[in-house]
Amino acid sequence: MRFGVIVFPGSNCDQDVYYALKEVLGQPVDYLWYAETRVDGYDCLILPGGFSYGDYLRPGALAGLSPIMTAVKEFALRGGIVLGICNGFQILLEAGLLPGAMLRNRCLQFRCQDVYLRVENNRTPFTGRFARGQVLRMPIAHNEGNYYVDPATLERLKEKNQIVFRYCTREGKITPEANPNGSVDNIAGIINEEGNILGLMPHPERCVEELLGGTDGREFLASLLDWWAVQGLRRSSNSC
Amino acid sequence: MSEFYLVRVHVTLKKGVMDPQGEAVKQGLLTLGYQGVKEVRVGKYLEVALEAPDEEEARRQVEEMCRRLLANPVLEDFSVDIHAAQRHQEEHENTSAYSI
Amino acid sequence: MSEFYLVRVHVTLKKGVMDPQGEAVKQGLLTLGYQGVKEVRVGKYLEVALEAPDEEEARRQVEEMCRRLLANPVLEDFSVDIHAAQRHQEEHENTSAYSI
Amino acid sequence: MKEAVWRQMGLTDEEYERIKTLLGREPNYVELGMFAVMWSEHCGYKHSRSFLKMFPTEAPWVLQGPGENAGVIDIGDGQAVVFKMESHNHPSAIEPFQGAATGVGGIVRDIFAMGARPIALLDSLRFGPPDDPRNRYLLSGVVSGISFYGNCIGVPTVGGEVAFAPCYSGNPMVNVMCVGLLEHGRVQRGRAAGIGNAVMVAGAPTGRDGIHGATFASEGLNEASEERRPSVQVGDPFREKLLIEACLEVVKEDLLEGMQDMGAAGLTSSAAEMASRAGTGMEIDVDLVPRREEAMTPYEVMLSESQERMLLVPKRGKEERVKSIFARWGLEAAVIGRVIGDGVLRVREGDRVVAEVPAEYLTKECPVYVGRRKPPAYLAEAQAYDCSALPEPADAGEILLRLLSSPNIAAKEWVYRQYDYMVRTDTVVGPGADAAVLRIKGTRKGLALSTDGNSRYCYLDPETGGAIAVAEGARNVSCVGARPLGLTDCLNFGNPEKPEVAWQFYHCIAGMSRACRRLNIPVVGGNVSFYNETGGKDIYPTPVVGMVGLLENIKARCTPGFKAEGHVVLLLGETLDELGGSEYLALIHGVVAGRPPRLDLDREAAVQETVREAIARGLVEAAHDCSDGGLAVALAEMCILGRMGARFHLEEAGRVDSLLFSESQSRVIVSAPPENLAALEALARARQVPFKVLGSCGGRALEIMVGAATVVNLTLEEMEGAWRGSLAAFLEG
Ligand SMILES: Nc1ncnc2c1ncn2[C@@H]1O[C@H](COP(=O)(O)OP(=O)(O)O)[C@@H](O)[C@H]1O
Ligand SMILES: [Mg+2]
Repeated sequence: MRFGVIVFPGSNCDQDVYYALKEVLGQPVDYLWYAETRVDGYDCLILPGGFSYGDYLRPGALAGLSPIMTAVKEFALRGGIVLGICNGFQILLEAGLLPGAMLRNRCLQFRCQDVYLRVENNRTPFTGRFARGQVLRMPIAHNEGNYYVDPATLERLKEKNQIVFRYCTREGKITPEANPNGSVDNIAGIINEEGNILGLMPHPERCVEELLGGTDGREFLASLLDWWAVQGLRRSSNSC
Repeated sequence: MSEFYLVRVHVTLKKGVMDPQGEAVKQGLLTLGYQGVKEVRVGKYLEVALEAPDEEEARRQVEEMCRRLLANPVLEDFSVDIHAAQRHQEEHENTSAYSI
Repeated sequence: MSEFYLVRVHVTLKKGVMDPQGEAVKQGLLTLGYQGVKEVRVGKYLEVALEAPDEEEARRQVEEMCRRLLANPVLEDFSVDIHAAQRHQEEHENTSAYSI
Repeated sequence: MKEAVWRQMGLTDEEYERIKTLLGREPNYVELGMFAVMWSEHCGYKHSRSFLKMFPTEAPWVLQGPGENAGVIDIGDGQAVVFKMESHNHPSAIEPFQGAATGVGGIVRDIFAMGARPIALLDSLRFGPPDDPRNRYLLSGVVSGISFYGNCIGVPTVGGEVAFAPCYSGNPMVNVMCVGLLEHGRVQRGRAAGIGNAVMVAGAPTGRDGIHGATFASEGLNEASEERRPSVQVGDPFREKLLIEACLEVVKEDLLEGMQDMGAAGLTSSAAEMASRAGTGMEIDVDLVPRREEAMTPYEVMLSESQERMLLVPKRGKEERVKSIFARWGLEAAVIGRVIGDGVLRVREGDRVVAEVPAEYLTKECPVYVGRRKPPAYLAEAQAYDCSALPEPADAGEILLRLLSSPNIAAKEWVYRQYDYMVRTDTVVGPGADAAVLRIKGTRKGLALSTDGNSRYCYLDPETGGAIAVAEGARNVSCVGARPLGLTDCLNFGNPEKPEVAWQFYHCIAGMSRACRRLNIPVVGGNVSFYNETGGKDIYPTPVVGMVGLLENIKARCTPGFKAEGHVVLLLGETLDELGGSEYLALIHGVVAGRPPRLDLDREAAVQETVREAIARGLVEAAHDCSDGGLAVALAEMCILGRMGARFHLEEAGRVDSLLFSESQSRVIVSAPPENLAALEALARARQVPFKVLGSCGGRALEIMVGAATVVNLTLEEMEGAWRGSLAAFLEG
């Protein structure tokens, strides 16, 4: 599976995602410069974390206008897999590829810590290795992860099973104390209706090795590879 | 007897203080093709709903708030507009809204 | 021929959207003893120096900028005031300043 | 020259005379401004230079000692580590958020100026007591400033320290250390080599920010400091991030002869230093310097301290390539002059020469002051304090809880959870252990990093305190299993013109140097911050040490939390009756007096070697040194971090409070499976390190018996509640 990691001015987790894909998962991966207008030849595009444009004005707002985002939209429209992590999630929201918006963390401080996540939907290309209800541990590091969406859209998200991860306790309970940023309904990650664009605040690339204290992020990324392999089989059996 | 006021506070960077946000927004607007944009400065805007005996006292209080908390005197200037306001008690107990 | 405008843009959170910053400022003011403070909302204030053929076009452009970049329609409302401005050309080529 | 102009700029009459003699004429206004900033204490090291020579700076693995933007040490495999620490005390006192933020920006630029990729930040912070709202305001502003800047540029803040004492009210201390990684061949130097080469300024356009910041940092804080507020600068971490990437790309393509950040004293200092290091001169046209503000004078351009700027000397013919790399990152790089051969720094405004000064007059002719030294008046009485007269505590458990919740000892999570300490995915041990550990991708190696200082000890005995700062830093690094390879320091002191401060300064350095020599740790860089005083009252002498150690094999590393039920817990080293200068004495008895604990450097070296070898051989599973709060606090921390209780039996020996809370040096607690006991004992014996089994892990409480009496019996929850929640409770009410 060929990955493209988009580098926006101010991205700072681009090298981390690249390393996780290349060195840990052994996949082909390239950096894509934000000023590019084409993204041909990739199976998955990743918008990494960081502070694109310094998070000035609003996180993700200026990056959402980058030339490459037009190509990302077309790619997604054709069913291409798009993953936004942290600032990448914020960019997807600002670019209108996912519904909702981010407010400042309720505590008004940056938060860097491990959180627990409950897998709410394991029938996505990103979560096939998990059971529904399984509890994962991943790091977060953000200032604006307080997800907001109006009540009507929230209902639709629920209906269409678009909420993929929610902050929970170690035991998997959804409680206000387990919510690190005030996010509506403890939402940590959502997917679009078509099921090919996912955004999440936690950083899977930061937990891909035992040495770093966890491997749930590796399972998350490996789910994509599983899914891709199955698609490949389908593609080849369809063509027979 | 006390009145309600809606106070609008503008907090802006002092002249000469660098404004990285404004610079980034300007670049963004130029990228979007708004070639007429010459400069952008980003500041804060606060709306404070205040109960005070009269307008003079309201102003005195808000200016003091600005000096003590709302603006950073090292880097920022502020300005204050005061409007007499009406309080709307809403259906829920604790919520209310103010309008000019 | 084109004119200079100083555009003041206010970006505020939509009614109903929680404002953690406003809440924190309110608590801060109450702690400082300003018991009259009933509510605080924090928004953004931008000053854009713009060159445009006329006021109507300036307004059209800035409202478009707001929709495309300056405000996030999910969360925020915006308003725009336009003032004709004078440009002060200074001795150095690239720098200039604007005033209403 | 009009009378007193030089005085307003911070020069003395004698200094002004010296300038006239050097030049053989009167300086003009621009030249005088350049001298004033370069001869300020901050840039000129007038009161410290002669003492800094005491530090040992050499070792076979040192690739670059003091004198460049940062020190460089070899870590094998063709790789090197670059690091330095710097203070931003005065700006942070005036505007904590921007002061701390620009402090981070400045030290990071020193690191990538050397051609290294910045990989970690650490901080060392001191404030007045947190029950004063002003101190809380300063603390939260400083922490959010560091968080704002460090997080944005994607350099993890992996460790640090925070301490509180009344002397820092009004003059907080903000020291930041940055660590970078590079390949040997890529080391850059701050040299303007090659006559005829272009000189370029890259990064942010120049504004009127922080003019005279260096002089500002060279005087005490007083009422008038508030008036000087415009000299506070605003940081732009986004631009810094772009600058890092662009500079590293330029280095990778080998386009440069030299590079230097523009810090204090801006263009004047970077130009003068680059020329003087290379023995060349420089000609600059201020008209060519990109500006952010209109109508700036040559004086303002030369003295501006606008952030996020670098001065580059590209190789011949590479100017355009350099420009295009910066342009790709959205940054401007402009040619502003040339390297010239006559050793002169010549400043033009178009055709007009506005300043002409030999570069070395600015950098090397700065006067050196060796003032009178005398011990402070408080000292004799303070040192004579007799701890044996203190009442012994009735309930040691309750005292332990109070110590655990003391802001100096309590968990610093409230601080470091605001720092991204994981970005770059190298942080194997983050904040919260004795030292942070980073892996080096593509190798088995790891780096251990720590910042340490104990100003109370230095206040009571600067020589011992200085030595302890070094020993503790090395011990922290050893406790994770790494060998200390080098250190950087930040020496924060009061007004050096006072004989008492000069005395403290001299003795601190003497003590630090002695410890460095014995432990074989070279000093490869550092920074001095004087005039830390408010209303004439000086801070405690506060040397801070930033230690860097190397782990040959990152798999063999250690953390402080207890690991398993049934492990035995041992003390390496010896507890003596040493309550002087302790946190216990200050917090519980309200006394800052006595003599700090003794330091036997041979013992220290032996204990550290023992610990390192035990960790390397996989004999121990947890290690933690005894520092603030002594043995009992260290044991409690090991319980809390391991979420596991333990039982200890201490032999009766004198006072119980001394046994539990004495801060005797050179002690490390380790835990190990019982079957490793014999091997551990052999290791310790071979180095004559005292060795004692204290007890074992297990249960949900910390129980300490002395003789037949149980003196401490606290549940994990009680201890954790006191330790973990305390700082947040102070800061958030
Ligand atoms: N300002 C800070 N920034 C980041 N980490 C900090 C800070 N202060 C303390 N820490 C972390 O908390 C832990 C305990 O600090 P400290 O008590 O000073 O340790 P020690 O006594 O072993 O030197 C260390 O891991 C340190 O890195
Ligand atoms: Mg320690």
